[in-house]
Amino acid sequence: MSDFFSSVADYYNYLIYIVLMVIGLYAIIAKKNLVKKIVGMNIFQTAIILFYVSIGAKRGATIPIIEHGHGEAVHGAGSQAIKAAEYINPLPHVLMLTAIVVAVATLGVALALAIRVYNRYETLEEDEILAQLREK
Amino acid sequence: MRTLGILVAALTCALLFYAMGDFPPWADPGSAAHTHVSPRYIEKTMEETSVPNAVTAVLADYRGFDTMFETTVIFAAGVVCFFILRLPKKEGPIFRRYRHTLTGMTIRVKCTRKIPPVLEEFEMIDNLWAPHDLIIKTSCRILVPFLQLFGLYVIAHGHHSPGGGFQGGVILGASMILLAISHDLRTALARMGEKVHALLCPIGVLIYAGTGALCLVLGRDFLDYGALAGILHVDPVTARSHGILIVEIGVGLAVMATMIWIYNNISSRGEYDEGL
Amino acid sequence: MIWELDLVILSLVVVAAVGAIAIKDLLGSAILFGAYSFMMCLLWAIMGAVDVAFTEASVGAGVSTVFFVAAVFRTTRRSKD
Amino acid sequence: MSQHYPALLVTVPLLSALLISILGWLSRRLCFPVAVAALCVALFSSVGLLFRVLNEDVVHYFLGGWAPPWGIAYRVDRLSAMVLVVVSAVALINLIATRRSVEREFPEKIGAFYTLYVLLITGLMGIVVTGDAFNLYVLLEITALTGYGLIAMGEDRAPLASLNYVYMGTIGACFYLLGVGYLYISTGSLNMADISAILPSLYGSRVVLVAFIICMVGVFLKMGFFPLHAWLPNAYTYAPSAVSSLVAPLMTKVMIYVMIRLILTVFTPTFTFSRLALNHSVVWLAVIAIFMGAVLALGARDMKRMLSYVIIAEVGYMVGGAWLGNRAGMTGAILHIANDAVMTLCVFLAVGNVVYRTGGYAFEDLKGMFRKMPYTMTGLVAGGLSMIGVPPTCGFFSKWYLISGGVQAGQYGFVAALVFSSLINAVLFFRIIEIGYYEPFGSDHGHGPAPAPMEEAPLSMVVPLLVVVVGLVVMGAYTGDIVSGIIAPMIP
Repeated sequence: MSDFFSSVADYYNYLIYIVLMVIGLYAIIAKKNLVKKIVGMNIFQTAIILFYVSIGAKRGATIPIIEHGHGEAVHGAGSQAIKAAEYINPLPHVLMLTAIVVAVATLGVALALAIRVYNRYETLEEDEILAQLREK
Repeated sequence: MRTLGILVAALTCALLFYAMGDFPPWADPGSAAHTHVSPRYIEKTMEETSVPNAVTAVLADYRGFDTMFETTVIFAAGVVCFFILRLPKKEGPIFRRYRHTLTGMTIRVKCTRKIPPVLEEFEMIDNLWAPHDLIIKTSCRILVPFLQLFGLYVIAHGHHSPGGGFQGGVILGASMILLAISHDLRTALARMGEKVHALLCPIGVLIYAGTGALCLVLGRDFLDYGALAGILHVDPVTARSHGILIVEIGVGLAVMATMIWIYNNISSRGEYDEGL
Repeated sequence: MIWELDLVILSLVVVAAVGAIAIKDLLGSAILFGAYSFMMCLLWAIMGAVDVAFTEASVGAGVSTVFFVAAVFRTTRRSKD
Repeated sequence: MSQHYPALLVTVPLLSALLISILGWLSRRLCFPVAVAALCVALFSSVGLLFRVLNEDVVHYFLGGWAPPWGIAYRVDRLSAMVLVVVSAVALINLIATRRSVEREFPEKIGAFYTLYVLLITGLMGIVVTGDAFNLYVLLEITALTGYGLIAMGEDRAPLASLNYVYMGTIGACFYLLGVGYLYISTGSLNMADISAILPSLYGSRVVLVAFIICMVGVFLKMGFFPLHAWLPNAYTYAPSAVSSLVAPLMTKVMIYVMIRLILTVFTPTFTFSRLALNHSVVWLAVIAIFMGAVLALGARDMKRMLSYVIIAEVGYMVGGAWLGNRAGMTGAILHIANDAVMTLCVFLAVGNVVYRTGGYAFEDLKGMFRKMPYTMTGLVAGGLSMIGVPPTCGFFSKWYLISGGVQAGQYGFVAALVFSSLINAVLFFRIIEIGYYEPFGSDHGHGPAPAPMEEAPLSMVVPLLVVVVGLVVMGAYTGDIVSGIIAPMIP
């Protein structure tokens, strides 16, 4: 039992990301409201970003901005050696900047489409739209 | 649908839990993710690009190609929103309602597409007209220049502190959006028209891709900013640093313009007339 | 890292996510989504991802929420689920 | 110059998309020529690249001048060079063929349309050419976003179909991203070649296994593979005709390319076929996909929906062929990427011509079409024959490889599905021929067949169609060279 708790303590960040992802996935599939689905889609994307950021975390390290680094003063001289263990891994952060921007782009497009759909059918509920389509 | 949703969610959950057992422990400095590729970024960024913020260096230089396409994604989103929502300009006269603030009388004016000059004692009324709150209006107006200043700072200071083109661009865009929310869309459009932000958006990406193409023309690989050393009269490492700054400015412009573009299209349903 | 703080924010994230999905008012959903994004941003700042946190604060909690509110104003607040 | 071909492939379309977007606000007439020029350069450099690859085997290009595991590198081999030529050629032909209908459908937004069109091609080319797993995700999103926009501008129900596509496409892309994250956490690298060099020591890891499954699910969603195909028929049916003849041939095929790339380069066939016991179940899913696609196509009441279901069946062909796990099956799948792109383009262009003249694409609109639009109908019939798999056309050869692969692997269900689907395709296209040839135009049955006037689509639409028809036969004739020169060296 204590083994289980220690593994949960080790992995709780990963755990939360799975929970959030499942919430988002459920919302996309099961919710009938189009905007709710978009909210779910965003939660899903953010969960994946949380996963990547968790990969990037490193114990005993600081944020990835090199200290005492001011342009020309350091480069070339190579006076102090920079140790990779002192700084958090920047690569996942870079990837996630991209992912966040992609998420907001998708959000804009999805909302624009939702507005088009609303203009046409006067409702955002998927089942009501399908009922309207079936009538014709 | 609900059972399907639960089923899919449970399946995914089970699959991911199954894999979690083999993860390296959280935040373990010895795991593969921290030892294979990334140490070079941290150790060499000062030496190779002279940018202390490793994230900016990786974003705009080591993986600059990704970032170019990321900016393109934003640009594409702007164009798509315009393409889907923007309604063609209506022909013929439009009727606008005005209220005389002194007497409270409402008049209907027949006018063209162009918005007539604003007179002191007349107030335009929309279908969704609501009286604007003076406190909100004034405080937002005071806030806007500071926001823009901060946005510029964030773009320019991305080398040394968190920030860069994206964050700064979004803040700049948000300042215009704030103006559009606190006043109305017309006020914001009078400051920055549709054509301006629709053109700024590709121009921003063009600055990025053009820098890359310039490097290609100068005989190096695409986006190899070291090639700019000859033009900028600096050594190749500093040229990389300057190249990153140029690129970040492009990103900032594109992101700012796109955020405004998307907001204007969504909030006015493509009519570009009445805002929120 | 202070793990108590971390734990509180993690649970708040989940609460905000469930709330954004479950609430029947779309405007409320949009606002809760903003809160969710902001909690996420705090979480990432704690983990040392300052650039990502900055972006999420401006994009996720700021502009995304504004887009949602604008879209909800242009459509309807009513939602059946 | 020639060492920069890989960069030109992607950057020239990108720069011209930006230029078109600016020109859209200044001078609309210039948009189309710029787009044509951009795609011509892309086609030229991809052909150049193909010849280079045939000599040098693999071409690398380092973007930003950084060596692969740190920077992003392009890696072009025979497979990607072939797909590049197909993508750029299809895009160029479609661009020229649909000019008239685009001008009619989007008079106000030509600039935006061509911007999105060229951006979509940029994304597809980038996906094919890139050697970096994360870069592929970004490009995937570019193609997806532009695709959503283009599809949404179709007829009445298009926005809803496109919105469903947004949900499904986003889930697919996110699953792929998650899979890349799992690969990153276990290998620490994002470069495909580097990952595949590290992976063999990690084959036992559960993380790698789940990474593979998640990536595959994401790609299956994007290509509309059987249980995940729900978004596809509506999106392709309601899209504007100029868009469906672009998206239908290219999007699913490029996704299949991504799948084959993942199998061949990232996770090597040994892992896919021997460590995993999944290949039988995927082939069975493919069998169901083919049956379902064929039956649903039989029940469709208009041409575009029928063709969309045929595409689902074709996706089943290729996925099944790739997962058979032998050389013939993989050869058939790769060959079918090229052949299917060309024949789908052919039929969709023909349907586009019909829509341009009659305004509809229901079966009733085809009445008397052989008299009215003889060349267009020739194109439709030629494409149909190729889809059935009649010998001189290229469809026959890839189907032959697929069937022999199925026989070698002992998957007789797959063979049966292929034969069944060919029969159904025969029924479908002969029904079209019957309607078009024997049923008189209009409703005047009493007076015998009315002498309907010839009303062929404009020359700019017919000529590209006939070029594609010739291409069908030429590709069939050169199948042997394509297989021995391009595909065979690719399969280990």
